[in-house]
Amino acid sequence: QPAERVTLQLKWVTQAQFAGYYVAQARGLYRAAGLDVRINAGGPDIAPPQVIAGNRADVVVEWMPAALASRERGVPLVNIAQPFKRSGLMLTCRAETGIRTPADLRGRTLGVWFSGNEYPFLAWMARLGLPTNGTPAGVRVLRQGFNVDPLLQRQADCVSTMTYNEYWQVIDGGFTPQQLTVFRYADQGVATLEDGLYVLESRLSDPAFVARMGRFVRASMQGWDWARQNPDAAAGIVLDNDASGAQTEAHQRRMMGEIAKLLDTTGGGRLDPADYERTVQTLLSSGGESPVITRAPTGAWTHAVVDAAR
Amino acid sequence: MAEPVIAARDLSLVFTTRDGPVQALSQVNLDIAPGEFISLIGPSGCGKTTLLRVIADLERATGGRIAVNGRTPEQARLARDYGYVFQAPALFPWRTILGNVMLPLEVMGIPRAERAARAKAQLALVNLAGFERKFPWQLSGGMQQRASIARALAFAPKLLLMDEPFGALDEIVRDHLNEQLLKLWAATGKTVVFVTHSIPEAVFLSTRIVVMSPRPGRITDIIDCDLGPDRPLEIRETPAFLRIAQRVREGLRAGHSYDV
Amino acid sequence: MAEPVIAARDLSLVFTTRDGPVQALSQVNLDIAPGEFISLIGPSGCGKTTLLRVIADLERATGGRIAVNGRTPEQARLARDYGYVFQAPALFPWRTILGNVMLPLEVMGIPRAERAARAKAQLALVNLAGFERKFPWQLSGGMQQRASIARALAFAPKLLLMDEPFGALDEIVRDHLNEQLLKLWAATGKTVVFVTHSIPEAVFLSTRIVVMSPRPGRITDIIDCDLGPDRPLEIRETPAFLRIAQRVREGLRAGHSYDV
Amino acid sequence: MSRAVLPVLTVCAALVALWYLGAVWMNWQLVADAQARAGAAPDLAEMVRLTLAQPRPLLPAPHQVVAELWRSTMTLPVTSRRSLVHHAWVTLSAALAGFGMGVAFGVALAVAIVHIRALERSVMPWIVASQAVPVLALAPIVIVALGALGLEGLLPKAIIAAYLCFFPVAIGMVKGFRAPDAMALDLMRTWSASRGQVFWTLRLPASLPFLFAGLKVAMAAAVVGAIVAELPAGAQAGLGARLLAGSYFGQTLQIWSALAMAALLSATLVGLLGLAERAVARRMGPRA
Amino acid sequence: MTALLALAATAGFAGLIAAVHAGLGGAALWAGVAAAAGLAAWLVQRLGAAPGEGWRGLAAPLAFGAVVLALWEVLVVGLAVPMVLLPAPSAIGARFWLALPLLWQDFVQTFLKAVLAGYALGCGAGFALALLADRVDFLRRGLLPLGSFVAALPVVGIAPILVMWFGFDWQSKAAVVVAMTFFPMLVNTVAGLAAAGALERDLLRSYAASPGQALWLLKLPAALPFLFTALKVNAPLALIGAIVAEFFGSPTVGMGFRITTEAAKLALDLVWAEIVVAAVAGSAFYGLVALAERAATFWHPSVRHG
Ligand SMILES: Nc1ncnc2c1ncn2[C@@H]1O[C@H](COP(=O)(O)OP(=O)(O)OP(=O)(O)O)[C@@H](O)[C@H]1O
Ligand SMILES: Nc1ncnc2c1ncn2[C@@H]1O[C@H](COP(=O)(O)OP(=O)(O)OP(=O)(O)O)[C@@H](O)[C@H]1O
Ligand SMILES: Cc1ncc(C[n+]2csc(CCO)c2C)c(N)n1
Ligand SMILES: [Mg+2]
Ligand SMILES: [Mg+2]
Repeated sequence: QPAERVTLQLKWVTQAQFAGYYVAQARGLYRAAGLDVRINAGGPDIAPPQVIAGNRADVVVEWMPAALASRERGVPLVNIAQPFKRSGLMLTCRAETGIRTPADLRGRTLGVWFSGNEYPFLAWMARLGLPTNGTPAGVRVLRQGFNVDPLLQRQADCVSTMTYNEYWQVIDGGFTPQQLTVFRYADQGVATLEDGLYVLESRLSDPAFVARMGRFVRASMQGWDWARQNPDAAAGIVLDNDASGAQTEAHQRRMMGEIAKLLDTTGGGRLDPADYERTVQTLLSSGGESPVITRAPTGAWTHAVVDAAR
Repeated sequence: MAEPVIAARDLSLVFTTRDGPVQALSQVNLDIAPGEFISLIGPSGCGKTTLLRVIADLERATGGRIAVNGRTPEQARLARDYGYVFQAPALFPWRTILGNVMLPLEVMGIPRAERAARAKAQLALVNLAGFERKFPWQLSGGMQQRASIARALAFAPKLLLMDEPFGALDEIVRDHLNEQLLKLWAATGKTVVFVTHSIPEAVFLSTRIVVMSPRPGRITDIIDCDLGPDRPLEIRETPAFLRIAQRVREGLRAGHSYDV
Repeated sequence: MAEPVIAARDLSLVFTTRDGPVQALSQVNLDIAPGEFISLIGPSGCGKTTLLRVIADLERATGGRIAVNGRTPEQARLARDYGYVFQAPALFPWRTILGNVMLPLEVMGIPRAERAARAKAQLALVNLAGFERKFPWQLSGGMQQRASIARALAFAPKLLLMDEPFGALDEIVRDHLNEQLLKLWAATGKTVVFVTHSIPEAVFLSTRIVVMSPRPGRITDIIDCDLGPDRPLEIRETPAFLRIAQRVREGLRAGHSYDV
Repeated sequence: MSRAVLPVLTVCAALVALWYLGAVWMNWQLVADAQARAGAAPDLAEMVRLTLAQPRPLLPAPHQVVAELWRSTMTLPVTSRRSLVHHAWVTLSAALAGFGMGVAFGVALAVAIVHIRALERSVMPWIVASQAVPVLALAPIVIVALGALGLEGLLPKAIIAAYLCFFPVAIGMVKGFRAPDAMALDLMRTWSASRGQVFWTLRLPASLPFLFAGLKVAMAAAVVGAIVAELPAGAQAGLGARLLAGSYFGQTLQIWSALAMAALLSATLVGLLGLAERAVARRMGPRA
Repeated sequence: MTALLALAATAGFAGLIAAVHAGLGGAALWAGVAAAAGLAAWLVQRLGAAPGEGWRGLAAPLAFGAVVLALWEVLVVGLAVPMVLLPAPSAIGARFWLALPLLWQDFVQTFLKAVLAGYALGCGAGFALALLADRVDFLRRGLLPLGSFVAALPVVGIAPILVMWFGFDWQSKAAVVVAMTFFPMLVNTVAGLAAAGALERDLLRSYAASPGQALWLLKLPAALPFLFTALKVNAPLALIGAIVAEFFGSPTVGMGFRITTEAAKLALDLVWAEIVVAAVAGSAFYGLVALAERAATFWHPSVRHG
């Protein structure tokens, strides 16, 4: 029986953030499940919902805010699995600026990732009562590029970082953890769900597709489980798949270690509806000029696939 | 008189420009018989070039009628009835002298072997044998002008239209080419329409001289030039020659205004 | 004889080009007294322009000596000793005719009010009154050339260098300007060095005619032209005139080769 | 030729000297901060040495860039994904494909415009407007849209490169095809030459200088286009991917070496076009 | 006749658009598109071939643009292309209208601040260095070959570096614009200053004119056509440069900022509205420079003869 084709679109460039999928691929877990999986790397300019709408992928890795936004824009994505339980997003500040608590942020310059990733930040600021429109009583916001340069070059007091990536670039830039103040969005109660697996709603009416996705999710979660237990080997597999040849082994090992802390492989990737509700509430309370979603979505997740995977 | 090669009736041409219309030709009546050598002479801007261009179908008359070999100028042009020599040589810089002279033959689909032979013969006629492989800019102005004459002769048109072909040449070279042209004309019986600024040149070459005057461009005089077919250079010092020259000069002066 | 305006001794000039050196002038010896009208005549490429440019310090001689008003050509140029009329009009297309004629006065720092008055007077002299506000391209070739002559006269230089100034003009206009130039020369006592291709023009205008020959460019004959200061156009039919013209023609023909 | 060598070398030397000064000046704060955090107080010479040897400088010193270039081209097998040669090749192939398509389209457009007057009036303003559209903004959309049509790999990148490089070619060739003067065109008319004959024997040869000027600009544009197209193509491989990855991981040296490689690539290609131009000019008369 | 044709084409497209919004599709759609497009091509051909000056000359490009928009609308709606791939012109128009204040803010930030400042500085610096190179032959021969080398550096490469150097606000975007516009101006000005004829130079030499006088009276006027070529090429270039530079870090306003962030949020209608602003601003900028060119180089043959 020939293997069935599945194309997976990642959210970002090849790195340990996606180790589970590369491991499942490299260790033949997909093949064993009767699947021929193609993994396409992403990048800062790649919007996975656009890719899936253009029929260039069967399933995508996406953050929930962007996935919900695409639902409102006519691309009805549905979450079929959620390997990442916790958010790795944080705001990292230079301690010498005197920032100790969220209240110290008033009047500071902050680097923020936009492109749909700004909503947790906006929700947080709304909760703190800090305007983000540049008034002196609030904070000054910069659209942060792909790296942490604004912090190293003192153009910003704080920048956005992921626990598993940019934070370590700050450390590599010559800072010790003691010289940094770190706010985790999870700790501030404004975390949103990150890397989940999404498919187009229309295809879920096809039982064969649901079954195929079930096998895909199960194999992927096995991959994640293996990666969590063998971080160094998993980092090696990621490096083997890096076409740009720009990643370093040390950085990927460290990243794999941090990623492992965000995972929840016990439920087979089952989404916790409470996490979902918290994400929606955070997004709806964020305000901003162009809200990412204007009303609570319906039908944005399903357990049908994880159930089929058992 | 045989059927005229060129027959113009009340020919007129108005250029429309931004500043308003410019009357370049007005009420031109002219018959040219086969084998004639006609010179057009007149002050700058009187419409000599324009008249030649109308004959060649490079400009469309806005009034009157004109026939070339009994047909419209366009039909005559498509039938390749005439050869045209412009005031400047207009050689293509990326072609050798031979290549330039062969160009009309190429356009007209004449077989390759014949092309080269005919072009070489014409180059010899204008004293350019040995310069076939040179490029135009390797020749002096006079030589370039001669090459352009060879090019116009290459496909042996029965009618030659020449617009101040010898304007840029010094007196000695000019005399020489005048003699050559006269010989060619006598030998082949071509019809020639020739524009010039030089009175002696016009008198030396022509069977008839057409004097034009500007604003609007019209024919003021047509002077017969019956010096016979055999004209050595020395004829220019004879009283008959000087008399005709004087008549042309007077005709010219009459139509002249210094502000042109 | 007063101190010569131009004194050339064994003057020579070699251009170094890619194909090797080109001897443009060789062993030129020439004295020009104040108030003389000297014509340079000779076949194309014999070095007439080059000689004029050496006098004007637009080219540096590679051998021999030359003095202009007893100084080096450079000193003479910096002292604005001469006016130069080029073969082409070289008018600036972004300036009106008046603006073009005022250009040298502007460069030489003459007050604004005086500039316009002097330029207008010169334009009147060459029959261009009424065309002050036109741009060069709105004028015919002949009018442009006259404007460039007015420009050279505007700052009243004592020495005029003119390189085929009347080459592009028709016979009538040319005759007219020849007369004007002769009048101006007689009235102001300027020294003129004049290049031409036309033998009658050279004889009509000059006190002396310098005949040159190419390869290498050298002076082959200097012909006195003692027709007196008063020269109506009709003088061109007199035997004295024709005799000088014949001498020039022979001198020219001697140095001529057809392949130039 | 040799007359140009000394001035170019001098200006190069001046630029390199300026660059070193700039490197010291721009990296000073970085080093000073790091030293202060470490509690050290180095002397001037040590400071300068450190500013020129930063692993992640604000502005790397020239020798650092050269060393990085050397390391990533010469010390690795060219097939390795870490070899800059490999990435240069990926970019080069897309750039050349795009260049070919863009030049073909630009020339065809110019031919059509020269022969159909209505086309110039109606289409030309839109072509100008099209060049004011930021390609980088459209690149991701183009790549996805083309992907939806089943086109992927080299082709989308080449199309973006072609989009950037057809414009200078088209503009130049319209000028070039109209370069023959009126007299030459009249001459062809007196022989009642066909449009095709006028094109092949007159317009085309007369347009060659414009063609080469346009080709050179287009070549540089094609390289830029290929690099731009690599950013959203998933940062897989190519100089664009290296730039992006370098930027993403704050690897200044990697950015600069990719940049230097890109400049080297374009300069070489443009130089080759210059040689071709000379060869053609020599065939068309050795004056040039 | 032309008016009739225009009427017919307009009616045809209006009907077609109404039909597709009502759910027309399949073979009928293609037949309608083919008929309307044929009619429109004929119309554009007629308009383009008719002589026209000034405003009348705009009829052809406007008609062509309208036809492209209409076809776009019909095909996108008729084939039900998802908005995230390509929004319909009607959707873009509606969003444009709603987002007008936002678009204006972005326009001020990107165009009025970064583009204009960078354009003026870049063109000015290129011009100044060209003047210097014209006086110092050594510089000219040394700079020009390097110029083509540096001009080959991709903007996308230098933009992150300049953001790193000049900060997040419009200054770093202006720096990118300077880098992009500098070399075209330098190269063109150097060529332009060399364009004055030898005869004209000799004329001024015969007047013993100073170098300054020669520059002001001859070389600069003669260089104007070249200067304007650079100014025209640089106009759209400057805009693209500023927008692209914003992709690499910016404050939370600007055309490039909006395009990337909204594209990631799949608000493609807003992205396209921003692209429309860019295309219109770029074309208008180009048009203004072209008008100035016509006025300043009225004497040049290419302008004189239309
Ligand atoms: N394309 C044109 N547009 C407008 N006016 C023109 C055009 N061509 C010629 N003219 C005008 O028509 C008149 C006749 O010009 P034409 O070239 O026939 O003169 P010509 O007798 O050949 O003069 P020349 O001896 O200077 O060559 C002139 O007044 C000229 O300005
Ligand atoms: N810049 C130059 N470089 C090399 N050779 C030159 C240069 N200028 C002139 N010559 C050569 O010097 C010789 C004399 O040229 P010149 O221009 O003085 O001739 P001329 O007598 O004025 O001719 P014409 O009657 O054609 O104007 C010619 O053989 C010419 O080819
Ligand atoms: C333009 C752009 N910048 C930053 C992010 C944020 N982000 C999401 S996943 C990821 C990788 C983690 O290291 C990062 C940085 C983004 N999505 N798009
Ligand atoms: Mg004429
Ligand atoms: Mg000369």
